[in-house]
Amino acid sequence: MLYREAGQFKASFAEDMQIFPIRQDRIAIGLLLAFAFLGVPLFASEYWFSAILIPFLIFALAAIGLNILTGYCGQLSLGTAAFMAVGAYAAYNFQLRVEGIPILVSFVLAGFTAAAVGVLFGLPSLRIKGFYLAVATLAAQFFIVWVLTKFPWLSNNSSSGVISAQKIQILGFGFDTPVSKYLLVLGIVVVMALAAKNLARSGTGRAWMAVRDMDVAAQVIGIPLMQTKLTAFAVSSFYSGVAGALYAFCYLGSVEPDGFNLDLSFRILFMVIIGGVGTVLGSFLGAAFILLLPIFLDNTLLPTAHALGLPFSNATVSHIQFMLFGALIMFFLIVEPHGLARLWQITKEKLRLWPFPH
Amino acid sequence: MTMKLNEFQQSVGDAVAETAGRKIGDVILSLEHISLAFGGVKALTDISFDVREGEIRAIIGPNGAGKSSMLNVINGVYHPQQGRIVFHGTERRAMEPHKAARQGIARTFQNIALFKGMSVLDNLMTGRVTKMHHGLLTHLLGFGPGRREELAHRQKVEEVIDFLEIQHIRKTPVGRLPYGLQKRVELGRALAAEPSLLLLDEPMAGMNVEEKEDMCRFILDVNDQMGTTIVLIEHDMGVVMDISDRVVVLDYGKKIGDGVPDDVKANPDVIKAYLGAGH
Amino acid sequence: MPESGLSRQAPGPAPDTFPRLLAEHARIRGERPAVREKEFGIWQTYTWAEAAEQVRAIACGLAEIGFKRGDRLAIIGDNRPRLYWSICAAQALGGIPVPMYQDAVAQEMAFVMADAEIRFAIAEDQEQVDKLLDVRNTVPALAHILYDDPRGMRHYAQAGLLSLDALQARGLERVMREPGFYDAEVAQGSGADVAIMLYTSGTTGTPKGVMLSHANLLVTAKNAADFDGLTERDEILSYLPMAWVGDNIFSCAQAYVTGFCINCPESSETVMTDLREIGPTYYFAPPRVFENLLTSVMIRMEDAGAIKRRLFHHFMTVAKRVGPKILDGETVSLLDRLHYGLGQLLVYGPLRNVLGFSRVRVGYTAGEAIGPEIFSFYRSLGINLKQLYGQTEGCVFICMQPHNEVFADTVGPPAPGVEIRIADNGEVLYRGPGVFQAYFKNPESTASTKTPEGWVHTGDAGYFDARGHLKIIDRAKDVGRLTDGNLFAPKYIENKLKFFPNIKEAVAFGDGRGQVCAFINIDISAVGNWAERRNLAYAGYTDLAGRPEVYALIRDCVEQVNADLAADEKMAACQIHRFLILHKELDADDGELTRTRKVRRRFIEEKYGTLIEALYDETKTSCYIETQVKYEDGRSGLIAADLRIESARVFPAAVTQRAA
Amino acid sequence: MQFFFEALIGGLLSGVMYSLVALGFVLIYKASGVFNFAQGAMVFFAALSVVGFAGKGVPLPLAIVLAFGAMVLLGLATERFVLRKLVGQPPISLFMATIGLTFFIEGLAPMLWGDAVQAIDLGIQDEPIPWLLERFDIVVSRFDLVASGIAAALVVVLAIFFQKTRIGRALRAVADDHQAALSIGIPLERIWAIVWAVAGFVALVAGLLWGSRNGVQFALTFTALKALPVLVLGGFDSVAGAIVGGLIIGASEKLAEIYLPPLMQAGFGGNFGGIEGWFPYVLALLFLLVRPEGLFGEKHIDRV
Repeated sequence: MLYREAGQFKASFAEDMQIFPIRQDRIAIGLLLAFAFLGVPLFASEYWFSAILIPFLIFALAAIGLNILTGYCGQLSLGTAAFMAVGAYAAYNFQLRVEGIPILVSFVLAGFTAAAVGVLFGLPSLRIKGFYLAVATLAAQFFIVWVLTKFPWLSNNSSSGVISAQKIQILGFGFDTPVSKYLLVLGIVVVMALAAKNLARSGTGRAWMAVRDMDVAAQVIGIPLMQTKLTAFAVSSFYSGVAGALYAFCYLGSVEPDGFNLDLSFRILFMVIIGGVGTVLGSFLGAAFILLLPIFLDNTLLPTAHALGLPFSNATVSHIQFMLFGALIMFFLIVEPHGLARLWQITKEKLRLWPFPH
Repeated sequence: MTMKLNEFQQSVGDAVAETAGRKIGDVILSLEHISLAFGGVKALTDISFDVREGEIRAIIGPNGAGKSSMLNVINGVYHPQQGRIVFHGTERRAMEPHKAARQGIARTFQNIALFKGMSVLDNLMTGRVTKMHHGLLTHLLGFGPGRREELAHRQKVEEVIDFLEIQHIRKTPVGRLPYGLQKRVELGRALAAEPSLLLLDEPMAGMNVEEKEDMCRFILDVNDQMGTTIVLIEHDMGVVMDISDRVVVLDYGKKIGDGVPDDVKANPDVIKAYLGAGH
Repeated sequence: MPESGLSRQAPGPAPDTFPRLLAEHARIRGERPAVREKEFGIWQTYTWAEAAEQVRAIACGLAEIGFKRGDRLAIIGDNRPRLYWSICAAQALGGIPVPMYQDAVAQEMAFVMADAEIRFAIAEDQEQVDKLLDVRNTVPALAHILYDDPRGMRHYAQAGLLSLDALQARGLERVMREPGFYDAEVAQGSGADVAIMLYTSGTTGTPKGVMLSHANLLVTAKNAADFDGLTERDEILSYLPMAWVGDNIFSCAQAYVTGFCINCPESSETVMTDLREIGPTYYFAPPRVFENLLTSVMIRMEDAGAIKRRLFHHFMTVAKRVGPKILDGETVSLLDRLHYGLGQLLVYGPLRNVLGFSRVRVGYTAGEAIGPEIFSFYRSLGINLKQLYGQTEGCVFICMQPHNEVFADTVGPPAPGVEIRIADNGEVLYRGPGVFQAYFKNPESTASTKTPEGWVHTGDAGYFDARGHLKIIDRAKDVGRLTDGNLFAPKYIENKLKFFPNIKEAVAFGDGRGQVCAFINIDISAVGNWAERRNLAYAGYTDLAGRPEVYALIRDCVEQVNADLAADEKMAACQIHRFLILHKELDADDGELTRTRKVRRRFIEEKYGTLIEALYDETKTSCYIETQVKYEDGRSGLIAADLRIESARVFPAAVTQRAA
Repeated sequence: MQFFFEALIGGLLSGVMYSLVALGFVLIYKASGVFNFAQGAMVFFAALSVVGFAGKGVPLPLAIVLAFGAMVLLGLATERFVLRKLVGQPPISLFMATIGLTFFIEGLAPMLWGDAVQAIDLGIQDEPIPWLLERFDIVVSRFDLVASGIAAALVVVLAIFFQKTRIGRALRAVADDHQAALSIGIPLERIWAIVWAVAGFVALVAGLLWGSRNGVQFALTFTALKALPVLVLGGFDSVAGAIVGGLIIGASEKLAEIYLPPLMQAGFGGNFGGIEGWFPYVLALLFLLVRPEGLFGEKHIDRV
């Protein structure tokens, strides 16, 4: 309906293959970005920044990471949180041990560290597929968290591996308010999401999807399986690692290895499934959904229950949350395996064809 | 199906006549004493034959004769226990399929093996993987050398799309296409690689007469206009005899005949094993 | 000094031939797009400067293979840039391009080829080349066959075959060797030269080559472009057959006059998508296209959800009420304006967009009468669709509707520079800058069509209404008189009947009789649908056609037509007094229709004489008939029925208030 | 040396318990190709149901029967409302669905029965067997022994069930080829229902044994995580693999827990306890690199 595409013809391949080929999309994204960078800092409260917006962006980034591996390359991973942990601890150690290293460099190096670890744990994917690989990624999950807990050097000898992230300073400017942290995270996430989108529509992305859709055919075409899968592991872990570093430095401030447990991995997996497998947009939608649902339940369920005189405790709410998460996962897998992103895509198609139904 | 079978045969015959002027060169692929077994089951036994540059070489035989295995050996999916393969002068026995692809061998599959989640265009672009050289780091950017390479290759892919007359489905996800078109897209993906040797595994299986005629025309055009050498497996005897220059006949993993179509048709072993059963 | 041609003098007189205009555009808007073609998935764009180079190369190439002043160049194929350029290239050399219908079979082509004595032909692709090679067996003069698309042509060894690529390469050699050649050739041309020859069959007889001069085309095109305010910023989609005069005017003459860009679709199957992508600002389509489009809109909307459907119908009602008024700049209440504005957002805008009409500033339809419902549908959406009246012999524009003076039943006042006269027998004659030179090699036809004073017989009957707009009622030869001397225009009446979806075919009688009566064919799918909704069971066409309920339905239509006719002073006498619904569908297999579904009046009058007698016998209310029919499988059968004859209400003629 | 044997025997005995949980996975995988991640949650649900019914004053044996009924219901509901709707989807989707199921059950069980840690008393003492202690100076828990006895008995019963009964044979037919199973007239849906019921029963037994040993609590769901390396090692579709894999994992994990940390401590300094969380995985992973189809799994050839 809002799409008016008549007359938007493409006179070159560059125009035809841009990220957002439809003018209205480009305008919408531009407005959204302007709002996120300029509008939101004017309106949002501190609670919104530190409890919703910052974690949303960070989870979205982690979900993009997992989506690259699982959604684009078809390799299921249950160890995302561990790679985030690697990123968080690596960034902490780079800051701690390298004199005067800029924080952004630390983040990038944290990403590379996570990528290296990711490649290591991705090696089995060359021989195993499917569930076997999923189980293998669990090994990464448990092993990495254990290592971080047990090697005191990694947490600068703090008890049970807790680290407190250093202050963030870039070019002398301190990022210590929620707004400034939000803007930093937003900037990083936007750049990395854009890069992910670029990857997905390049030869690299196509190789991943080819391996996902039909690995034998991919090989016969000339795609080296090993290199392709390991690239996916590396890029995915890089994203998770940066997300982990941001998680420690811009969201929580201090983290312990157990914070990066299987539960967190599952949450990110849920974001991918509900948001949409194999789309960058879906990672954002899924992150928002999984993050907002508990907040929504907390704010609606208890008051409603009290109003109705039901004996609801906080524990009950948490149980309901579990059931709801589980039910939603099953629901989406059955009804819309491509998640919220597909729903948006369908809506968009409808809007483009409006008033026609198809 | 508006076209009768005999008309179809006739039109294929015409097409062949049109292409009479092409050149057949030296041997570019030779298979020598190939034997392949799975566990204890012998799939291929001591098979030798060669393929000349620019020719259309057919492999025929009853079900289970080892035809697909033969193709899989040629492009490295299966590694034969014995024998040697010489392609463009390089000898090898075991080779990763993606390396075979880089040497210029492309193929299609009996059961369509397209990338279902991708559009026709992306499938064909994927087919060009061996021709694209920029890597991950350039792909991160929406501009620069990686992007320029992408755009340049789009032009090549569009030429294939134009050649196969699939412009109208360019951006359709392949999963939504009817069977006949999927087969054509798969051929397109192989052609996008600009192969010097094209392996076709039953390119016309499950098609109606009209689709078969189109596919025949495309195969002949590929061979003629691009000069691509083609090895094909096909069930439809009439088609095989019409379009191929030489035919290898397999039965139970053994070679029982080899030669120009007329000779093969007259070979008593072949008649017994294949033609006798089929006609 | 041949170099000092006209095209060299920058401020000299306005360019008066196509090649000179091309040079002019290359000079003043060389970087603006001249032609786009959807190829390889994108709109490949050629600027005016590039187009000029291409034309030069083709022209020089043609000269190389012996194309001379006065030679005719056949052009066969879909709308492709190089075929358009070939037209101009031939003109540059003083030759005459002869575009031909690409779907013509070889025999039809052979006639034109022989008649035009064609030695050079340019074909789009292998398919057309094959046809030409076929034709060459009977037209041996055809020495040179050029082709645009080399696909599949590798092994063609026939003499005289050359690809356009090769031709252009040779042309470029010539350009290098003799740089002044092309300009000198262009300089020799004049506006009075024949620019193009278009074959038209008219409604009778063999095709005749209509010769149009540069001046004919360019002056007419310029007048029309000024009339509608076309500029170099406009865009059109070139999808109509190149052999048709309309395409030559829209895609060549007007583009050359204004410098706007023409867009060639990827293939005939993708026209609708391509239309949507380009979003032309200037658009022409015959009524049939608009009708089919409306039908498909309605069908697609039927599949929509209930809310969306109601939304659509609600706003379409609003649009029908106020849309055309708003488009014509009439006063509309603020509330209606807001209502329409909301509809604009929710329905009209999106609908125009999905149809590809978002940017249409000027749209035209012509060739047939367009149903008022269909016409007003597009206008109510805010699309400035207008009608024009034209002929090949007059370079299209004879009458055209100005902005804000648009009516479904007229074709507008005379186009700029055109005079119109109505002959005593009702036939429309015109005179103007677009009037053709002559029919090729056919002085008799020329003489019978064009008077020495330059008036051209259109063969159509019509009259001017009170507003000064021309109304075309029928072919002149079909127009008769009632016994009281009033004009009787059967097709005019039949068309009015056929605009009702329930009526598929109609045949009106009245020539030489006291009043008008009619046969009706119901539209079995529309009426069948209507019957089903009303739980009316029926056993086939004959049964349904005889139902009193159906008669009532049709009588309503007939009476509406009568009311409509009564409103028009000149046509009021043509009201239908009695009618019957035929027991069988008129069918080409039974000889009742031509293959193009036109009524064969004389044949029907003979075959159904008894029915006609009964219609005019006021004492009869029914008539028994048996009719022989041919089934699709070739068998014959007999349909018998006792047909009811009903009277319809007629209205007193309105007295027209004579304004202006 | 007896310390080694003590550890080995202890490890083997807990290995049997792992096998028991792994068996639940194998049953469902064999019959329906679903890798049921929710098996651990089912163990939790079963144990919690038993103590829940018992807490309402129902005698223990009856509570167990009722809990079995609940498990069957749960299994049927899962099959009917989730898996049947996912027929034809890629296996990995089914797997993710069972992760969803895990969460659902983990929320449902405490909703129904409360989330306090509770004990089940099966009347078996967790104390050293005197004879072994006196004769060889080896500490072997009586409870472990009985529990593994029960587990072993269950394995035998299941083996017989598969080999000898009509339904068991049908199950194997299904596992081999769904089409073939359909053609010999076995209703696929009934078979899946039975499988889920049997898997529920196995979960119940595991829940009872694990619950009475460690207390009935949320941590029971983690038994699934223990069983996964067992599966990888033994192969997803092999009953024998589940048993042997369980024994290997149990024993090696215990031995590693005793002998590795001191070694690592010597190397790096610090405390390196708790390696049983990851050791089985790494072991299984290393094994996979050598033999991707597991100990007893079938080797697949990719047909193209």
